[in-house]
Amino acid sequence: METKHLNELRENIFKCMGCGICRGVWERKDEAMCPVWATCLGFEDSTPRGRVTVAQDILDGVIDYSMPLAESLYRCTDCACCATTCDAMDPATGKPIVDVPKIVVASRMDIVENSLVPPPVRNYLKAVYVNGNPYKLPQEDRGKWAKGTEIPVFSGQDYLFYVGDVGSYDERGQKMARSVATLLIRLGVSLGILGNNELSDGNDVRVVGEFGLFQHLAESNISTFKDAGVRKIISLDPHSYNAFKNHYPQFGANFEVFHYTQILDDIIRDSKLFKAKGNNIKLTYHDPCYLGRHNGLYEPPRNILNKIPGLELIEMDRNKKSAFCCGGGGGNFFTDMIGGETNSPNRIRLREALDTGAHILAVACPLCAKMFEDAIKAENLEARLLIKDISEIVQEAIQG
Amino acid sequence: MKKDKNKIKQLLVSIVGQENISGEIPDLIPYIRDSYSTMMGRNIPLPDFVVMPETVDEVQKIVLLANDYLIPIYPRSIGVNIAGSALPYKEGGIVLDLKRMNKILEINEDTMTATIQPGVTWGQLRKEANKKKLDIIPIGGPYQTSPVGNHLLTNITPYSSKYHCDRAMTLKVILPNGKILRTGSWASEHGGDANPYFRYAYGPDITGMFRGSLGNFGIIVEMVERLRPVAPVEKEIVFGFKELGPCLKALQAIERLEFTRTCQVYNNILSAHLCLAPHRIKEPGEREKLLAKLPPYQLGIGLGGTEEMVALFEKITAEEAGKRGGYSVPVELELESVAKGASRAIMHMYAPLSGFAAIIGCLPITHVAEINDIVKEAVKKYDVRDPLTGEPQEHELIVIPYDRSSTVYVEQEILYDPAADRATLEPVMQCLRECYAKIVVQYGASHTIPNKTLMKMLVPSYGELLVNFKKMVDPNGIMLPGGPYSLE
Amino acid sequence: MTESSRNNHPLYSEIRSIVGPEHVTVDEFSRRAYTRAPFFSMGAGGRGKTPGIAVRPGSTEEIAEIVKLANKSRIPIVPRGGGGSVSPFPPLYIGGDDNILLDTQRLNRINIDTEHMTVTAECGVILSALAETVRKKGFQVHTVDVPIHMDSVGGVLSGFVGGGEPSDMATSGTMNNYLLGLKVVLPTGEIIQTGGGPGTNIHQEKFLHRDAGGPDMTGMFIGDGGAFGIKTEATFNIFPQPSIYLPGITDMGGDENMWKAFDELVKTAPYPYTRLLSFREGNGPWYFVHVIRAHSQEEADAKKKILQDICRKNGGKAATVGDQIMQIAGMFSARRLGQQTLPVGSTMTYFGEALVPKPRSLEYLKELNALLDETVGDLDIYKRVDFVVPYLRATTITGILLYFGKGTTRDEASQRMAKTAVKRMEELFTKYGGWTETHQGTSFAHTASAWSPTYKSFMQTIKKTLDPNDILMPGLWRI
Amino acid sequence: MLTDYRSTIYHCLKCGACKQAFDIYMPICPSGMKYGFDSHYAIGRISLARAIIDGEINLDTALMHRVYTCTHCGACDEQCHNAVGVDPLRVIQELKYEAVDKGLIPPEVRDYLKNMNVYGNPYMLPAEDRGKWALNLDIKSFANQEYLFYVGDMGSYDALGQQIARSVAKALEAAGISFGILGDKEVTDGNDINLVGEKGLYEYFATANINLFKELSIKKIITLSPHAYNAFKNDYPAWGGDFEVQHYSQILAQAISNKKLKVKGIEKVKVTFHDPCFLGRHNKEYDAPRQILKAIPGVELVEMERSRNNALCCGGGGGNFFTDMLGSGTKSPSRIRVHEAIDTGAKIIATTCPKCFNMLDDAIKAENAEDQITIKDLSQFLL
Repeated sequence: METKHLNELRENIFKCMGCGICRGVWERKDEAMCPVWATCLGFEDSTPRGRVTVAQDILDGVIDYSMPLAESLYRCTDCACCATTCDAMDPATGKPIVDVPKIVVASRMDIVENSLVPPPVRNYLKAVYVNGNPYKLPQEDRGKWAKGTEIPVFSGQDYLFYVGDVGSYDERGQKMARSVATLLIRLGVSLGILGNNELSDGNDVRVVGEFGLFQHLAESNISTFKDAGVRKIISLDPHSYNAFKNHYPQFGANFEVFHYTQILDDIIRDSKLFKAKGNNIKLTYHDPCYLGRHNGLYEPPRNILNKIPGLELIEMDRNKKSAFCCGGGGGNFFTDMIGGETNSPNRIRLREALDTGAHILAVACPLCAKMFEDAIKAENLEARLLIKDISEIVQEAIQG
Repeated sequence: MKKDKNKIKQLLVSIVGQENISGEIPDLIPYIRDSYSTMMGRNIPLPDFVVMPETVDEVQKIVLLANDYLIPIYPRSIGVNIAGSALPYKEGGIVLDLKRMNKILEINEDTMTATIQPGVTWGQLRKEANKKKLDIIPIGGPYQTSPVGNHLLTNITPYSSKYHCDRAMTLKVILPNGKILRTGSWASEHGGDANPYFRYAYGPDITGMFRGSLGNFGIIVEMVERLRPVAPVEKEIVFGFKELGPCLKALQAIERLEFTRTCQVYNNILSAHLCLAPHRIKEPGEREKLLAKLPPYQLGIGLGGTEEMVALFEKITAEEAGKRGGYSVPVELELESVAKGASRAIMHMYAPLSGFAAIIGCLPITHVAEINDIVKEAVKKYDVRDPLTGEPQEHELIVIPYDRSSTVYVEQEILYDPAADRATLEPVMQCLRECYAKIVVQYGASHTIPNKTLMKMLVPSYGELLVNFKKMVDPNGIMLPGGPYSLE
Repeated sequence: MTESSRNNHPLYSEIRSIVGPEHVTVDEFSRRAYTRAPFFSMGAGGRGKTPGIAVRPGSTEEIAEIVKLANKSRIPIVPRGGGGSVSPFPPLYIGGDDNILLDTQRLNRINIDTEHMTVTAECGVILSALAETVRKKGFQVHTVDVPIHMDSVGGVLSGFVGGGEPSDMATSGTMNNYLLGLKVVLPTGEIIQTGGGPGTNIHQEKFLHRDAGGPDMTGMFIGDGGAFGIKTEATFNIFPQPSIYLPGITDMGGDENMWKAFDELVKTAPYPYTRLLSFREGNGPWYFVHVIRAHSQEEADAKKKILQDICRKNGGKAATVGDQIMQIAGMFSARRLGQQTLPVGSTMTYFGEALVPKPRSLEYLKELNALLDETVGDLDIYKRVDFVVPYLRATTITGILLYFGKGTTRDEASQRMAKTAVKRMEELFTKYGGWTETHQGTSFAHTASAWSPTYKSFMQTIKKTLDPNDILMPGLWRI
Repeated sequence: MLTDYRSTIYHCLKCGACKQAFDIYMPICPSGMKYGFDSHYAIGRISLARAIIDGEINLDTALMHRVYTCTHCGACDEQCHNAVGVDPLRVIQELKYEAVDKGLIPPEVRDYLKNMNVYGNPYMLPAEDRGKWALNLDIKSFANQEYLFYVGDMGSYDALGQQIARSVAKALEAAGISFGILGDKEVTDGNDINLVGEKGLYEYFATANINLFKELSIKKIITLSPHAYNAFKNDYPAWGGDFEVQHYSQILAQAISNKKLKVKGIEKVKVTFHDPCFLGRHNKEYDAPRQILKAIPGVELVEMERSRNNALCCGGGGGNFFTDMLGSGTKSPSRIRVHEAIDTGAKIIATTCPKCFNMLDDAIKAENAEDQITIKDLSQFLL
């Protein structure tokens, strides 16, 4: 069986001591936790340490890739908790010597090449391949979210505002996309969108291991951008941000990429926009994995929230580096391989947010937003907690 | 087996020698009576023999013999017979009187341990230990009892146990099948004798299995007992309290600061009795005079350390006690000796007439005040009188923290005159039964000394486990059959 | 056994109906994931036995059911906790190809009773979770030090003789001392609870104290390597969190001074320290790392004075806390271990770490060093650290920590060691009446080999009594 | 009647305090140490007494050995009385009375009593010989001197006793004390007769003595033996015998302290003092003898661990000196005592009772310890 992608990481894989720290450390402020381990949703093989063990077995040729193994592998949300808790950091790169997320993606790439992809993942990939989006919706509908707004199509503005699949097709995503775009425009940011010409960023396609498709998407996007004369990109979705920033350059991309919270942070740093509010609203913020752990953007969203009068930001026990994943990462948003019903990560995280006594759970990622909206319904907490995107909060603050 | 009696006697004689075995009734009778049996009016059958071995080898031979002829064995260390633990409950057994095994085999200054035989008393051990600036971590009782005997009962100590954990380190036991078992780090075939000083080694904690086993699982012939270093300054201080509640709160708060050496609460009745030698109590007015100046409740605390440390601890305890209305009282000589670890003085708690109905239980400190009232009421209800004055009686109370958890050991004594006729004693017994019924059922207080009450409280599945172990270790049921804590 | 026959494990469907489909697996990759333990390749090489089926029960009752099944079909069970054994732990060797691996991670509930100062934790709870949950309530529970992030309550209570070494074992002994009671599934499938509380006392719902009044059955199950029963719940004493922890480092110079101070400190009453660790690198000076624990500043100062006086009197000088020293001081933290060795591509191991009687610790250390030079001294060892840690007053944990150079892989080192040193190492500490730390893992084979015949047969009887069908950890201690 | 002591018997706590001395935690009961079984300790004897009054057993010959091995040394009382408030000795005494009444006494005791009855002394010697000890010493018979010096059976007949009697007499003279003796008119004091349970005979001798003393208008008495001292002081008053009684050690101590008696020094030596039970525990006189020893230049007084109220009996009390129910052997108290003395490093055991003197002297010989330690009566230090 094909194991070449995994094989590239062989040396490091066999350095793992197997101490198990990567699973995360329970109940610690300063420690992240693997969603699978925390929710007890998998056997040892689904915990980061176990994944290394499995990888070793594969490289030793003791076991082969198989469908059940694939299912186990796709349970990973690529939240990178393991990569931050592991102590064996390579002084040179600052990255862990045994980089589990990398190992998982590599294995998944092998899985794809061995065509052992589990149905939900296969459907996801098929949809993206056929329709260009996981929602199996026509390309023409991509721009729909902007209908009835003054959001201009990109024509040489300073920024391209890239919304991605969820922003384009998902209801919650669209709402968020509109609010971000209108807000930025209102604040005088010169931006345009691609509308129906936008293509999927392919971040999650890459993470589930379909590198070929990802490369195709990346290259098409890059050429589209270049043709349109795009130099700077504002992305709605941290997933897109991650793809553009970290994985497009290998295909010759050289754009300046921002997440919208960075732009907002910049603009309102010294603005007098906000009307002082009397009542003090408690709110907490959830770090998206692709903004936080993957790209180290912990401060911009917080700066914004702290700037708004009448809001009190309370941190959850596990925040920033140790933020607990909503469970939507690594393709799970579309494939939900992780599952977990009452014990699912998003519901656990929601309860954690509730424990802070906050009334608003602020998010900066359409996937997180959706995950938590679902959780709220499941837990019947509509009355007690609101999920709001940072742009939405800013909007309200400005309108007063 | 009766017919073999002479044969058996001959065999026993060949083991311990003529002068250390007797089957004569006058020699046997003393072994079938103790406070418990006489109080409960229990008739204990006569054993066949009392045997006094001196060496491990002799004990082993006797046990093997007992297995051959299926004779029950009732071992006893030094013979403080109060709780009915060492009585020969089944007719025709052997009382194994171990008082001749009274050697202290080693006191090791470096490991701070003593290796002792069952006949060694706390007092004897303390005397030797003190010569090496060490001291015992004793039970609350009189010092003519033996550490081995106490290990077989329970491990209550007024010594704050967090830093005195595992008093018994390792054991040498003659199993009911006659084999010699060494526990803890002593278990090692080749290295054991080089290091019998550590309890946890080579697997499960077998030493613990014998604690509280009352000899059911075998006869401890040697035990390595932990000693404690004596601090440069050791001091006993006493605080008085008007109310029991605050007094207990103070005890809890101070215990949680983790520096006390000993810690206990007693009421004025008890302390009065402790301070007065029995013949002094009998002098009219003496007790009243003392009661007048004793606070209703007292918190006795033992401190240790360097001069300045003790001073500091004293200051802190005074604050904690003060916060709760405690005031310091001069330590009566006898009280001090009790606080230091009771000896003769503690015997006074049974005075003046040495008739006492003890209500013992371990339970959360939060309930102590309530059960104190329960006993008060019961004593009133059954109109139990003071054996001396004939006035309505107030009972004795002593509270000892059990580790630093909020659990305490509570002992309450109702005194009576054992010489009084049964009719006068009956209310005392009823009172005792009622108190036990209440504190056991309502508060789940567990008795610390293995006995019938305890057996009644045992959850079946757990009881079964004990019984299985008994069967396992003692297939022939040699050790103490028929007792209040027999595991048949 | 062939892959196909594995897929229909005799008990698959029955177990499935007990725990539900998602909590049982026969997939090979899944089962094999349980064959690795930290540093496993040390001293052993390769992986452990692959279980025939892995199951993750969610409750004590489910475990009891599974155990009953196992008894019916005589298929051995291997319980597993956090999988953090820092050495080849018995589970990895035990049983046959049909083994049922019992993964307890789903038993992770914690229940704190601050009024009575107790905490009850299920056996799957990771110790750092326990410690932290209790800490948040302002209390402290004694758990183990090194594998606190890896090991589970059940694993430590079974795997460590004495139930594990708390970080301040120097003064507070083993975890066993703070254990009030256990809920245990006996090998027969019966559920019992030990300790002076519910389970032994029909009238008591609270855990009061360890002694049920009768024999202490709790201790029986501690350090049993899981052979006597599957622990599913444990209740511990908790203590008020002291407000002050005061760490310090003292340079104690040569053997003689160090030992004088060490001996005096260990004999001091009350203890001025809560932790004490004595180590030296190569032939450098001895260092004391000491931690003072106090409920008030005054108390801390008083203790500090005593500690300093004793050190100074014997030529101790306050040392600056250099990285080097802290790194070595952290050698007991598995986390630092990783930081130290992996990046430089080297590897480390403990050499002859053993519990020996305090008075003879240095003597042992000398002989151990000699043995080291003689056996594996020629391996590329770039750092060796002697250490002596008091364990209450009578015993110390003494040994050498070895850091191998880049060239040396762990396997190479361990195989050399297994070949040349291990046997003589055991002979050496046995001579001193010591044993390889309290860890069942490294010493379970040695453990049994050290037993006196009577002890062995005694353990056999216990095992037979509890486990007539030899279901739990068959062959542990090779009895 | 034993039943009169019912409550005392019922008050026994069975705590075993009678086996071991508090504070020093050493075995203290002579018969217990020798025979070991509880039946030979107070705790057992009281159990037996209880069994009797509860009607479970009868007082019969089988019990005699347990009863008569008691040396009446009072060690058990010392512990029990202060700890639990019971006086076992009274019960044991009562057992002996009943044994005599029921005629159950063992042969050794019977012979002893017979001799006392027939000869008036246990040595079966004629009364005329009583005065012999004083021959060729000019000691006046009593004629209104200040004191009567009463020597008793041992002082009169026993070889060693006579030596002591003479040396005491010399000492008294040296101290300038005016005293006289009764010579062959002397009658046994009967202390031990009482202790073996023969009340009647005791009363007979007691009254005989009292009458004799009265008609000789004796007011003050110095006794040689603590046993006689005990009888005169504690029992005689009941029969109207009110005399001022002193043991010679008390008189001599006073004489020394008020310089009446010059003490010449002796060669430097370690001396340990053995408290006679009937001077010490029974009459609380611990200091007088020690004052004397301390007053002697060259004497360094070293104490045995079991001393004063915790002193270990020599085994000669309670009639055992004559009946020897306790028996000899390595475990006999006197021999244990000798070793205890030797362990203090002392070269001399000092005592002040002819019985103790005798017992310990034998023990030294039995242990062939003559070269390690010798025994001396207090008075012999003063000559």
